[in-house]
Amino acid sequence: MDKKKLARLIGQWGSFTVLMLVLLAAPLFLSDFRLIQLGKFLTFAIIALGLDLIWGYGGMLSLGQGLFFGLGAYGFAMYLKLQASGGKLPDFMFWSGLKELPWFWVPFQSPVFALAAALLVPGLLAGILGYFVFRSRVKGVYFSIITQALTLLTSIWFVGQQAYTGGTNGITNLGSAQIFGHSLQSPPVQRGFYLATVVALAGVYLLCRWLTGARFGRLLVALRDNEERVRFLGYDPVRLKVVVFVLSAMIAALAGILFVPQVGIISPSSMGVVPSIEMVVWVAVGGRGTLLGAVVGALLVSYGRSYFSESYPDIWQIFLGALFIGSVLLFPQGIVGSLAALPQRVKGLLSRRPSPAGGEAGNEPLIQVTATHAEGRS
Amino acid sequence: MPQTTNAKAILELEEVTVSFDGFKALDGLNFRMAYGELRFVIGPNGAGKTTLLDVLTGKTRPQRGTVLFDGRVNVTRTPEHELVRQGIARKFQTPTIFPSLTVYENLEAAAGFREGVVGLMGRLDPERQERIEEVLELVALRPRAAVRAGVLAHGEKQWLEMAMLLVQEPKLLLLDEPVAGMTRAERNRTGELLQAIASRCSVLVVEHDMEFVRNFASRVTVLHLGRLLTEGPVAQVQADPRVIEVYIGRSYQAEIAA
Amino acid sequence: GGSSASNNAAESSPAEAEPAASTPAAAAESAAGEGGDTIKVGILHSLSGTMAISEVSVKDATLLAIQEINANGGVLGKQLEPIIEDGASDWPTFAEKARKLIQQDGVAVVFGCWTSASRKAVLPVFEELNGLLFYPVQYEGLEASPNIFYTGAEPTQQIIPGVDYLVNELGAQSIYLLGSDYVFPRTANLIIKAQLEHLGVTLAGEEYVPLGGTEFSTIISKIQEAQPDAIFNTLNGDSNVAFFKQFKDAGFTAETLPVMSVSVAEEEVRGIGPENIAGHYTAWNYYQTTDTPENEAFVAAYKAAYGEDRVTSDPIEAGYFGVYLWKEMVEKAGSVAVDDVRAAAQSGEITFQAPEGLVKVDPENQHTWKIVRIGKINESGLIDEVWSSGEAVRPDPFLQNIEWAAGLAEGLSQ
Amino acid sequence: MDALILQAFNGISLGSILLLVSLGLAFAFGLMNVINMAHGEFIMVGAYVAYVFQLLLAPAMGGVEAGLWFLAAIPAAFLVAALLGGLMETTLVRHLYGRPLDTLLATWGVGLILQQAARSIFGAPNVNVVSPAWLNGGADIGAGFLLPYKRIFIIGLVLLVVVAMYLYLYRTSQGRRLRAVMQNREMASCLGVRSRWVDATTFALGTGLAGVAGCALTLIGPIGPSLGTFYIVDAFMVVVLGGVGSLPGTILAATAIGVTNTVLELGTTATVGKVLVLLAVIVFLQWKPSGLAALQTR
Amino acid sequence: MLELHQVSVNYGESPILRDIHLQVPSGQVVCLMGRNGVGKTTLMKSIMGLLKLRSGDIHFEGERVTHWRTSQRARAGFGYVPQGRGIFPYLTVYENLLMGFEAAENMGREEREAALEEVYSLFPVLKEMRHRVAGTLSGGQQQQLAFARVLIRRPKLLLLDEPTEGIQPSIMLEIEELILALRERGEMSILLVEQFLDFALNVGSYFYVMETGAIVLEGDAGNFDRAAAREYLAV
Ligand SMILES: Nc1ncnc2c1ncn2[C@@H]1O[C@H](COP(=O)(O)OP(=O)(O)OP(=O)(O)O)[C@@H](O)[C@H]1O
Ligand SMILES: Nc1ncnc2c1ncn2[C@@H]1O[C@H](COP(=O)(O)OP(=O)(O)OP(=O)(O)O)[C@@H](O)[C@H]1O
Ligand SMILES: NC(N)=O
Ligand SMILES: [Mg+2]
Ligand SMILES: [Mg+2]
Repeated sequence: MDKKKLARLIGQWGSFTVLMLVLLAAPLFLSDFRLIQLGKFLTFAIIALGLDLIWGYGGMLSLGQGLFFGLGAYGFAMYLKLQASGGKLPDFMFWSGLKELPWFWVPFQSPVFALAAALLVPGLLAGILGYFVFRSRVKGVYFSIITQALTLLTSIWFVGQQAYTGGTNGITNLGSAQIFGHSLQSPPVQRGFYLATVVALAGVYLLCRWLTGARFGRLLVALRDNEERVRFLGYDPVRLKVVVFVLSAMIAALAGILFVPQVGIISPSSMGVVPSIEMVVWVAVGGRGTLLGAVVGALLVSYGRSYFSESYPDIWQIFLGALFIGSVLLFPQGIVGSLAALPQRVKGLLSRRPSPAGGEAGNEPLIQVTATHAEGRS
Repeated sequence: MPQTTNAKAILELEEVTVSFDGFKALDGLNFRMAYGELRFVIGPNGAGKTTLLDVLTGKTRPQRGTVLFDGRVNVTRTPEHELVRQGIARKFQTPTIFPSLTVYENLEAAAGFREGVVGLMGRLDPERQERIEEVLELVALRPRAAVRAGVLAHGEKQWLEMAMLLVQEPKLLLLDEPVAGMTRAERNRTGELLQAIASRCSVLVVEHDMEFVRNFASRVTVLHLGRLLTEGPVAQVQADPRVIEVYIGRSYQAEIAA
Repeated sequence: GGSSASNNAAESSPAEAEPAASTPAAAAESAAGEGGDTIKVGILHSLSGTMAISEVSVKDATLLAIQEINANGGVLGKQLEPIIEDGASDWPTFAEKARKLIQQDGVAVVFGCWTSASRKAVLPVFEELNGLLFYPVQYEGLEASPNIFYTGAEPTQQIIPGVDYLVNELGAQSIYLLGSDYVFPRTANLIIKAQLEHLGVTLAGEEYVPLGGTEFSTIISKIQEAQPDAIFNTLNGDSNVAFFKQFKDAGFTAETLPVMSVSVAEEEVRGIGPENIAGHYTAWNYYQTTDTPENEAFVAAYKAAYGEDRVTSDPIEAGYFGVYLWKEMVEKAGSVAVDDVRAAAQSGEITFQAPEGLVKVDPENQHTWKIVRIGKINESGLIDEVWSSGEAVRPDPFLQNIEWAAGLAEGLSQ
Repeated sequence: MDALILQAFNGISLGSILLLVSLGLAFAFGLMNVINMAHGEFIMVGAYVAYVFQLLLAPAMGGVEAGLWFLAAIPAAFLVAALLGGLMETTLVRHLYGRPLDTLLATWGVGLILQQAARSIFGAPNVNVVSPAWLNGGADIGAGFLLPYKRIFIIGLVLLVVVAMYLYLYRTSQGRRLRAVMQNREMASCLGVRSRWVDATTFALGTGLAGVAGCALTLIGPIGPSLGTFYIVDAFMVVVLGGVGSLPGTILAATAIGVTNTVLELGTTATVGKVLVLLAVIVFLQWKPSGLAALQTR
Repeated sequence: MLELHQVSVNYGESPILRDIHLQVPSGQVVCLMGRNGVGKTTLMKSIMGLLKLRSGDIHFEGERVTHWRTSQRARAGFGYVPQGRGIFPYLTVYENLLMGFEAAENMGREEREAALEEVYSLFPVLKEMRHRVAGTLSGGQQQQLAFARVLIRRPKLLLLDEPTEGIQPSIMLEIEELILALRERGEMSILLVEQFLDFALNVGSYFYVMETGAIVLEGDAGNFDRAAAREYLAV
């Protein structure tokens, strides 16, 4: 009996614990470059967790995570930039013809304000957008495209406002910023940010796990399955959806905050349409609805990308493309999802399992392309 | 607001009209139902029965007319989820459940409907858990409690959906063809169940199975072309030549007579 | 050519002797300088994404130079080992790859970047790790990092003469500014506007198109309304193709409304189609047609390596001779250590007989002295020189020697 | 007045281009629930088909200027892109029906591969397709304003494609079969429809249309490996704004975006114009949450 | 006409059907009964080829069709009215009906028109609403449409999964009469899943009762053990 319990505990927490231990120990065996790279990938894993929450569980495919990530990153980068400029006007403002610091930059001299803004602004934006969008029952692809449009709009806008945002360049050259009296780039600070990222990842993971394990999480799944039924059970889907949307946005923003000091640059290209799609790809590769899958997917795809591009700089995209195709065909539920289902599948194979022949597949349209198709006839 | 002449009406509809691109699915419908009543609504395919339920649950907003629930809720102006909280629960014509959740989780989701996001983070209170157990027993899904609802057979889904409503303890239960696809024995059980429920809440059942209607209904409303054709005790209604003409059919009537 | 600095290794010292800015860089240098019989050099360009259309050829040219050098005995007797990384048209990726090349691979130098945005992204990395970047593309100036050598033009070597040509030679009294929406065009246009004011020329309008934008009908209508005498074009990349095609379709010709471009070179002309752009002007420091013996050899070598149908262009040439400039510096320093190389450059004696003519590294700002050439695109897709500064123009990235830019440069530079 | 006509024309022209790039996507997306992220790359394939035709066939077909090769390239681009699309459907997409997200992932991968393949085959720099001489110039509407023949040609081509698509979808039994399969694949096969064949042809049609778009776009835009990426987001915007699965909606949405963009851009700048259009799309979807012409069932 | 030998079907690992033997003789109406969830629908889907068999064989008109694709079976003369209607929601009623001709390649134009008129007279509401988008029909109307769509091409084998669900009594009567008429003419074999025992006993000529994936009772109108059947159908 006790043994069983232990086995279950290991099953539930084993891989997570091992992962965390490995990550915490990473500074001991990784080179400086690889450590910074891993830190960056871990921030991606954080984004993926938030996306998994809203998409894997709640069924809302947000193509706007890049936006929230970017806003978080910009918020903190503004502070770092002011720090790095040492009281002078940031360089890009000079060469864009500004003479003094714009008013909305002023409060970002305070790290507390910057951090708060970096978290709250994306949350607020998600809240407002979510409220209107969900209230008018925008669903499925329509939701995806709205979030994508907002992402595109913001990144174009950021590019256009060079004097205030650094334009295409983004905010860079943060090297001389000081964190607790140390230069941003000094090894202890970098290590600190790395560890902070690991801790944040663990925290976000536990939060998501708690949320999805509770009845709230099951209600999210219910929303994904049949929003009408949820409404006609007496819940206000708008409120539930806004809550997760805001949460996932703030998780992405947190990742942005951790991204900037490690990578040293944030630019509109990191918050645009393509990165937002890539975030979806991470979760899909790892396995939707399995939080660990989101983490694994983000790490694996990022490493794959980095490995392929280092090994075959001229044609690496072919390998990356093949990786996506392969993972879809070999791991239909994502890597973690499929591995979790493996024991069952093996059993099934041994007993010559028949499979549905027609095209009728899983009953969970992730994007309800035509929401009306799936809707039950009342 | 319509005058509530009879304080005991749980439901009062006046001159309700619903049209789709000019086609009137409900056409100036007047309808009343008293507390504690087990009311059956029948009528030809396309008569507007489902549309009536759509109106009562806020899914469809009528172009004209007023709907008053419980003597105080203006149904046409209240959001759907709020109507549920006020006590109107509905079973859809095709079973509508959450296929990814287990049977138990489906019921749990239904039971927590009055809780906020924070409340949903905690456990379900024991009282409601008990209620779920009770209902599971009632609909004989106990052995299936841990099964993913998506794999249930059609009839089992019907039962599950009904169970989800029962745990909510509504004031008014709306059922759209609840016994479709059930064997006679199951129909009888359902009928008994409905009669039992009716002691605690009002029930409005849409059904085509005349045998079921005869066995369990007292008062029957007949809709036709979006209007009230007739209303009254079963025997009277099924003898009404208009009902026979548009709904029951002559030979069937002959069979019954024989 | 380029013998002035050869074997002048007397003052060189091992890298470790220098107080390097950070340990990883020092480690990198020791790896590059002493380990084995090769010297690792990095190449960092966009090989995928939208910028690949331009940057892949520069990578090719850089590789060509490395091969030539290796065939001739290498640098300091060691062969160069190129490590290629793809910046993927994404600035943070550039930053990461730069870090990887310096920290992980320990390269002695990196040749790369095209857009100013990518340069701005890698700059802090090079400064932090004390790496060395050779940047081969014209840009907006106002920068002089000790860790970067600029082998392309800054504004006084391209943009300002370009505007002068429009006004003085073509008699334009009203000029329309058209650019992509990013830092180079916007900053360049700030300078141009000051220049126009100085010259008393009307600014007919100013428009920016998102990078990659391909729809110009409305902008062309606006140009039509504004009726300028000439257009100064700082569009980058694919947008140029769309603009010139649609510009021609709207009925404009080089005779009715000439366009001066600063980011359209031979390779872009081929993508645009000579029939769509012939007769318009460009400002650069080099053309495939530039008449020097070095260029003849270079064009022949480039075509031999990559195909008869390939063309050379200014950034390609700058990407090519940058490697040779570095070789000159290293050989003068007798070391590949960044500080030694920089010190060698500060001698002011680093020159190279490049295809465009003799280029010289300015000891103060690490830009190159270059001849300015205005060209006119011909029907065959090549560019004919129509004006030249004759001698190499001294680089002045902060516009310090230009009176009308005084206020501007003050505001712009730090 | 002339300027006004020109602007209206510009709007319609932009709309027609948007429609052209989104029609194929609407096919795969609206009808098959397949999110084809490689759609842009099929546009690119069409453009390169035109390039290859110019290189190989123009000399034999009366020279580059005569443009006969270009007319031939349009159906050829359709065929090549359709064949590639058919191949992709049978080898990949087929296994993913009902898993729209997996199709997104897989087709995204295919897009990467196609882009890189183009770069490897044709080189990274842009290539040029010389347009036929008879498409040079434009119709003079006075005051020096020209309506370029190329844009008129594209508008005409789009009209042709739309009519053909309409007839195919709503006036042929093949079209009805297609719609039936897309709405209920299992039931369609129960009624005797060979749904595999229908799937493959539908998908191929969609990518074929992308090929046509690519071919036409060589007239006014760049031809390079990343050509598709310029259009893909706009195409998605159009399809969704129109209402997924609705041909009239797609047409309306493309025109609306085209005209709005042009008008807004005239009053502001290209960047602000684009931002405002996106804002308008967002606001509009609030009001009509399933697009302009959403299909209604209960 | 139709024969099933030792048919077994799994969903994933769980066996749903076990060793089913079943025959539908030519021109007969065979009724399949059983409580909810015993696997009736699963059996119908397997016959139609929508589910792969784990083991066993299906023969149709003497040919082994076990591995035929669904559309192939349809073309061979299988007609299927699924539980839950399976209409095409965005096609009009008329187009839905035309889809019924898909498998009937050899029907001439006139023949088709006659068939259309025939179902119209059987289900007048369909004629009335023929230009409506099918998804907006009421539940019972959709059921009528699904039924009509299959009848229209006169299949050799008709598989009906609770076809009367949601249909008003008068039309149910007509369906009953129709089935009886078809049986009379003997040109169509029918496998009917039906919960209304009376209805089934009325129209059927042979009966099977299923219990958790297996046939537990069978017999023709003469020797069918109705009492036992009622037993099985009770909970
Ligand atoms: N969205 C809609 N658009 C057009 N017509 C509709 C729509 N919804 C319902 N109708 C029509 O309204 C009428 C009433 O439909 P309703 O579903 O209420 O009938 P019902 O009485 O429930 O029938 P059944 O017994 O078949 O379930 C039908 O003729 C139906 O076709
Ligand atoms: N997709 C599925 N995956 C797994 N199990 C399933 C699936 N569909 C059905 N089942 C199971 O198969 C069994 C038989 O289901 P089936 O639908 O065939 O029953 P039925 O006899 O038609 O019932 P009903 O009378 O309610 O329609 C049920 O126990 C059900 O839980
Ligand atoms: N330096 C440039 N052209 O961005
Ligand atoms: Mg109904
Ligand atoms: Mg069934």
